[in-house]
Amino acid sequence: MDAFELVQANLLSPVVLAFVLGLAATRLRSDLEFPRDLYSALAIYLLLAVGLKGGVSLSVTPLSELWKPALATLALGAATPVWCIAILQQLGRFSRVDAAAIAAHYGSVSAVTFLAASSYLDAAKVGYEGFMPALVALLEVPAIVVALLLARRGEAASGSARAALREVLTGKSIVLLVGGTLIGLVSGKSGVAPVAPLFEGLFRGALVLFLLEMGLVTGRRLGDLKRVGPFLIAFGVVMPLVHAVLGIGVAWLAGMSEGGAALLGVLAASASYIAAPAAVRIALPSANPTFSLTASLAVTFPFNLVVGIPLYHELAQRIYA
Amino acid sequence: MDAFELVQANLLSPVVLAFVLGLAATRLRSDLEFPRDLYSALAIYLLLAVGLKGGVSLSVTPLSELWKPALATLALGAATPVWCIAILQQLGRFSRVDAAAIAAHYGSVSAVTFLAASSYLDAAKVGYEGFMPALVALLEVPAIVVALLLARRGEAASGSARAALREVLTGKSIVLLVGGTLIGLVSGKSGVAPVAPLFEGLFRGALVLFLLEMGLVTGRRLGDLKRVGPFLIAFGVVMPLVHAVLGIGVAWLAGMSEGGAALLGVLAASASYIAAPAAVRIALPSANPTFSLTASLAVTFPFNLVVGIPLYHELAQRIYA
Amino acid sequence: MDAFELVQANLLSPVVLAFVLGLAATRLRSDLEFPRDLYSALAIYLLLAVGLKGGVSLSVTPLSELWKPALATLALGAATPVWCIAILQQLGRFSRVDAAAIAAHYGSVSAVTFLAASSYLDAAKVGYEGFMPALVALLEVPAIVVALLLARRGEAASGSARAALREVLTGKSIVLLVGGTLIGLVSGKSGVAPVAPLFEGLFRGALVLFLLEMGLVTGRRLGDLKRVGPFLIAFGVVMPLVHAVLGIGVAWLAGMSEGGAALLGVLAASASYIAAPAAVRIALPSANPTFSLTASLAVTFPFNLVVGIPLYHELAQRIYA
Amino acid sequence: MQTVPLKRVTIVAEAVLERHLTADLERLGARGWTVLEARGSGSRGVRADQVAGANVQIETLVQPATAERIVEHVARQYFDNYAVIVYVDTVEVVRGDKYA
Amino acid sequence: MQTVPLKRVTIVAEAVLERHLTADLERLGARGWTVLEARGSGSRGVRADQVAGANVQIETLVQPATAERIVEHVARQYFDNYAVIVYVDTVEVVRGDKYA
Amino acid sequence: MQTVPLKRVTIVAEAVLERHLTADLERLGARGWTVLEARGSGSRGVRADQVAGANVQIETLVQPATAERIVEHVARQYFDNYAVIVYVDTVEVVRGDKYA
Ligand SMILES: Nc1ncnc2c1ncn2[C@@H]1O[C@H](COP(=O)(O)O)[C@@H](O)[C@H]1O
Ligand SMILES: Nc1ncnc2c1ncn2[C@@H]1O[C@H](COP(=O)(O)O)[C@@H](O)[C@H]1O
Ligand SMILES: Nc1ncnc2c1ncn2[C@@H]1O[C@H](COP(=O)(O)O)[C@@H](O)[C@H]1O
Ligand code: NA
Ligand code: NA
Ligand code: NA
Repeated sequence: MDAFELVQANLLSPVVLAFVLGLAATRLRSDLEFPRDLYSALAIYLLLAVGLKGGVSLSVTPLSELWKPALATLALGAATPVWCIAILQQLGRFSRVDAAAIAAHYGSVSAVTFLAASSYLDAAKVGYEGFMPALVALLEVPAIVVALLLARRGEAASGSARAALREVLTGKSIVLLVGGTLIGLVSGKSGVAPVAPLFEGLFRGALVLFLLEMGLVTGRRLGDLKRVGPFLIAFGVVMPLVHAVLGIGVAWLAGMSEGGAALLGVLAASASYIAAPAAVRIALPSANPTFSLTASLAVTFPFNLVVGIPLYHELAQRIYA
Repeated sequence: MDAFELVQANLLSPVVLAFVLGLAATRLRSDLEFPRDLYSALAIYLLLAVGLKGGVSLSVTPLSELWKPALATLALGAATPVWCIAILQQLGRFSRVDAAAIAAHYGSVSAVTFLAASSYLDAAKVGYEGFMPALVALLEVPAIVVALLLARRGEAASGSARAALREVLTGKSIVLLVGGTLIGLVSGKSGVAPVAPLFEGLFRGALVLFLLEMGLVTGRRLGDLKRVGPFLIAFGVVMPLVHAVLGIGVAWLAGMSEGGAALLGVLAASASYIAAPAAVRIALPSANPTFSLTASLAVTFPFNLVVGIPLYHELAQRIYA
Repeated sequence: MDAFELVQANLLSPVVLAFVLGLAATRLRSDLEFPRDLYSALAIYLLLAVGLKGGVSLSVTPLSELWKPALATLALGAATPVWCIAILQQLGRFSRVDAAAIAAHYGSVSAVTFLAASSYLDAAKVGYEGFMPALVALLEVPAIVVALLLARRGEAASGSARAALREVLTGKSIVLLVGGTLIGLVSGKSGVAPVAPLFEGLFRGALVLFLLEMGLVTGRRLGDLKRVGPFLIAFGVVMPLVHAVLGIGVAWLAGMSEGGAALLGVLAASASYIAAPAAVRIALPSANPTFSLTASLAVTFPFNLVVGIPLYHELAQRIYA
Repeated sequence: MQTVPLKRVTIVAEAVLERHLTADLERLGARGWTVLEARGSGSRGVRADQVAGANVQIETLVQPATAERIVEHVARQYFDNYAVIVYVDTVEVVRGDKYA
Repeated sequence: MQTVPLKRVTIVAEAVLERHLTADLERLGARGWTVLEARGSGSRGVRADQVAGANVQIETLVQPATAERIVEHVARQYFDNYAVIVYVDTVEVVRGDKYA
Repeated sequence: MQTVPLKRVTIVAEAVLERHLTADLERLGARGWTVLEARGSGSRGVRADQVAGANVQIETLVQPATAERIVEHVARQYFDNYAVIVYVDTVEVVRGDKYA
């Protein structure tokens, strides 16, 4: 299969089609709306489920296999904002604060993109390290912290950095991911078995519902595209490609499997739209959220979902071949 | 089994009993209430699930098998309002606008009644055309359009018919039914398999919850029965019988199976209480919603659920015997 | 295994760990919150599911096996408030109204504690009477009624006792438990089978989610502990032990199995925080809900969940040995 | 457009009281009310819902005399024992005859 | 702090009207609005939602002339056929230039 | 029934600010508040919630001086960068001593 066929095959999965349906519904100005509590409920479920899965897998992973990928992931997260800020300030003419805000989003991760990618690999019967969900948690935080620190060297940064760090670390996505991981780690495979019908069996179906809502939310954001300008749109497509290659390379150096490399590529390529926005909003109040959110939600997320995931997998295969 | 035994057997299914429990709870003035978002979540789930199921089945249905039932369904939907309006105006002494509003409800369909019926047939191990859910979508719209057009020939109709048509076609029930159908059609059986534990496995259980809520809603409406008068109550029982016979006959002409005929009978007999009320409220604001909603929700829905479904199946068996 | 090992093993189950995660999240001042409607939806689901399960089992239980445990349960519920009030008034120096309010909570039951316990026994492969969920419903009401009547003999009781009784009997937990039981009883095992994937398969997983929320709620209540004083905290730990022994003894007298005795012990030990608070709030408005709710939710519930359940099972084993 | 001044009585109360309060309103002569779900914090903070802070905010438009009756009733009946506040302001309503 | 008086128009309506009403507000010159989910009971009680009593409460801060226009429009357009109430009061707003 | 006039300060803000705002209220002397979930549209419209338009409407009854302080604080702290509005009106409260 060439890249186009891969994209096509990916496009025909219910997960991606549900996203497209959500987009279409907003375009048709349908009154279809997700109840707010359903959105929150699905988010709680998905984050806890992915944590549990990772935790169970960690419970049978020797520490010796884990430390290299973990360190590599942390390093990647901490480094990404540096060049993102530089590019956005120098080439994109963004203020330091706006550049830092956007960099925090692109250095952090989108758990939903990760879920869609692992769902894609599962369907393609490609194996990967069971501890990948733990890496999601590891990659989520450092970029946000680094970006906020870099912004503070600039003038316009107000608000407390410590408060923002608190906000990220105790934010619901980290608490559920890390909490789920610990529960899975402690109770192990047999302990989790009785709850597997909910947390494993329904996982992909719940993802379909969640992506339907993501499509609705993204659709409502599409109008903001003209406000962010061509540079940021290009940034939202090009940087994921660069980051994916980096992620795959780092995974390769850390001795991970091909599937794990594809997933780390996806993680690096993805941009946060849950943890980062909330933290940045508090720590960098003068940053314009329209820039960062529209780029990550209306450009990078759909790009990764439809084109990126199969592409990065293909890239991983070539690099590993 | 004679009709009475059939009704009795149907009455003992959890789906119908949950409805009765909801009714009973309102009679007891229990504080049991469904959170609003749970209601919306279940509706989204059920409509998407039934669409997916139909779509998968459509993906293996040759077009040649489909066009006759589809045309027959469309014709049935377009014709029903004509006699309904005549009867309601002439015999029932309703104003043209009220008659048209009620006719829109009775020409359209109740997806939940359809779900309960297919659940009934599944339990009775009666097969039917897999594309039936697609017919639900086809039957939902035309009656509403025709009824609105007929009302506009009368004096009191204000509001824009085009806006109302938009409202129906982009309404959430159509978007989810059609969207689900397209997703199922495009991804096919193997594509839908990973999401089947959610969308198939839990279907009947979710229907039980939904019918519990329907019972609560209906129970709260029972007080309105005295406001609608004996004619409309009789209409709400007799017309479903007439429409069921018509539906079964049309299915027979279109060469459908016995199970499919029973289901088309149920569809024809059912009255809308989601799509039609919203559209009619906008297009025919001077119509009194107490008439149409109470008749379809508090008379026809319970009648079909408890008595109608087994009866129409029995009818189909006789006609096909 | 000694008691400590039992507690440890229990502590490592996802159900208990989820509760701990919820507690931890509030301690960390995380923004993790359960949407209100998810809480209500899970409560509806769990109560209906446990009712269904009990009903199916009742449908194959001869009445001769049932009446003794049922009577014993009723007697236990009616008697418990008597000594609770005496202890709270005499030793605890609580006003009669406050004593009665607390006694109503401790005489009634916590359905969630029951669920966690049956989940524990299932995991430990310990059998118990299938009709146990019916006993939950039986034990929920009498203590509340008796406590309210006893309070009325005191001066400060205002509000109508009949209204309160209505409130308990038509309260959502009773309606769902009894309604579910009746549905299960009437439709039987084969009737319930199609809805089992939802109501049985997902049960334990849903319990994990619910206990996460219980942890959040309890965590927010911990601050009230200093307001209730050391006596009530001790009461909240000691009375469950006493009641557990009584429950096990009564079960033994009624000829129940070891597993059933452990569960009746858990039921007796548990304190209500759904039905009782609502009823007491209306019937004994001058009672301070901080006392009763904090004791039952922030002391007795966690104690039973973590320490009590394995302990009472151990006790039952010893008594039955 | 012709409007008439009416009193809007706002009651914030723990959720368990909703049915009781609306029954009271009906009895005291209010012809309608609107209920909003709320959460909150106050000087008392005691409530029976284990979902901490679940409140309702009930708003009813009534004639001044009815407002007076409602405020007095709520104060007498609920203030001592429940987490409840009640307050009144004046709004301009079209078709004032709709409200008692 | 310097404040200016503005009108707050409150509309309580059956939920099916939400989109129509906010479109009307925009057209009539409101620069913003806030929507609260509500339930309620009134003299009419008829509504199209099968979830009984599902209402929205829409609040918009506007200049007096705009308020007048909105009230008149809502009364003319919706009063005859829908479960709708509308009323107005005065509030003190900071940065009044933000509101039309 | 004896009532006293108090100020009701209403703040509509993007949901991410809720905890910050209620902490501010507490610090500035409010003895209670009520939070309603809302959605809305305004001249700014920027917000961090990906669930578009998720707002909270926070209402607090306070003495005039406290109201002044709250309005000033909200304006200074949040107006430049956040989707926030704040306004004040007067309501009649029973047992005014309950409110600071
Ligand atoms: N000063 C206040 N301003 C606004 N709402 C309040 C105030 N005080 C109390 N409330 C509301 O009224 C409820 C009960 O108040 P309390 O009886 O003081 O606990 C609280 O949960 C709040 O929702
Ligand atoms: N007197 C009132 N006070 C407060 N809200 C009211 C009042 N009358 C009606 N409403 C609200 O307006 C909606 C429609 O009222 P109606 O058209 O009278 O049925 C009701 O569902 C209530 O939410
Ligand atoms: N004129 C208005 N009337 C009522 N609510 C408003 C108005 N303007 C803004 N809002 C509310 O305040 C929020 C923030 O406004 P803004 O900062 O203008 O985007 C909006 O989402 C609305 O909920
Ligand atoms: Na990234
Ligand atoms: Na029909
Ligand atoms: Na007990």
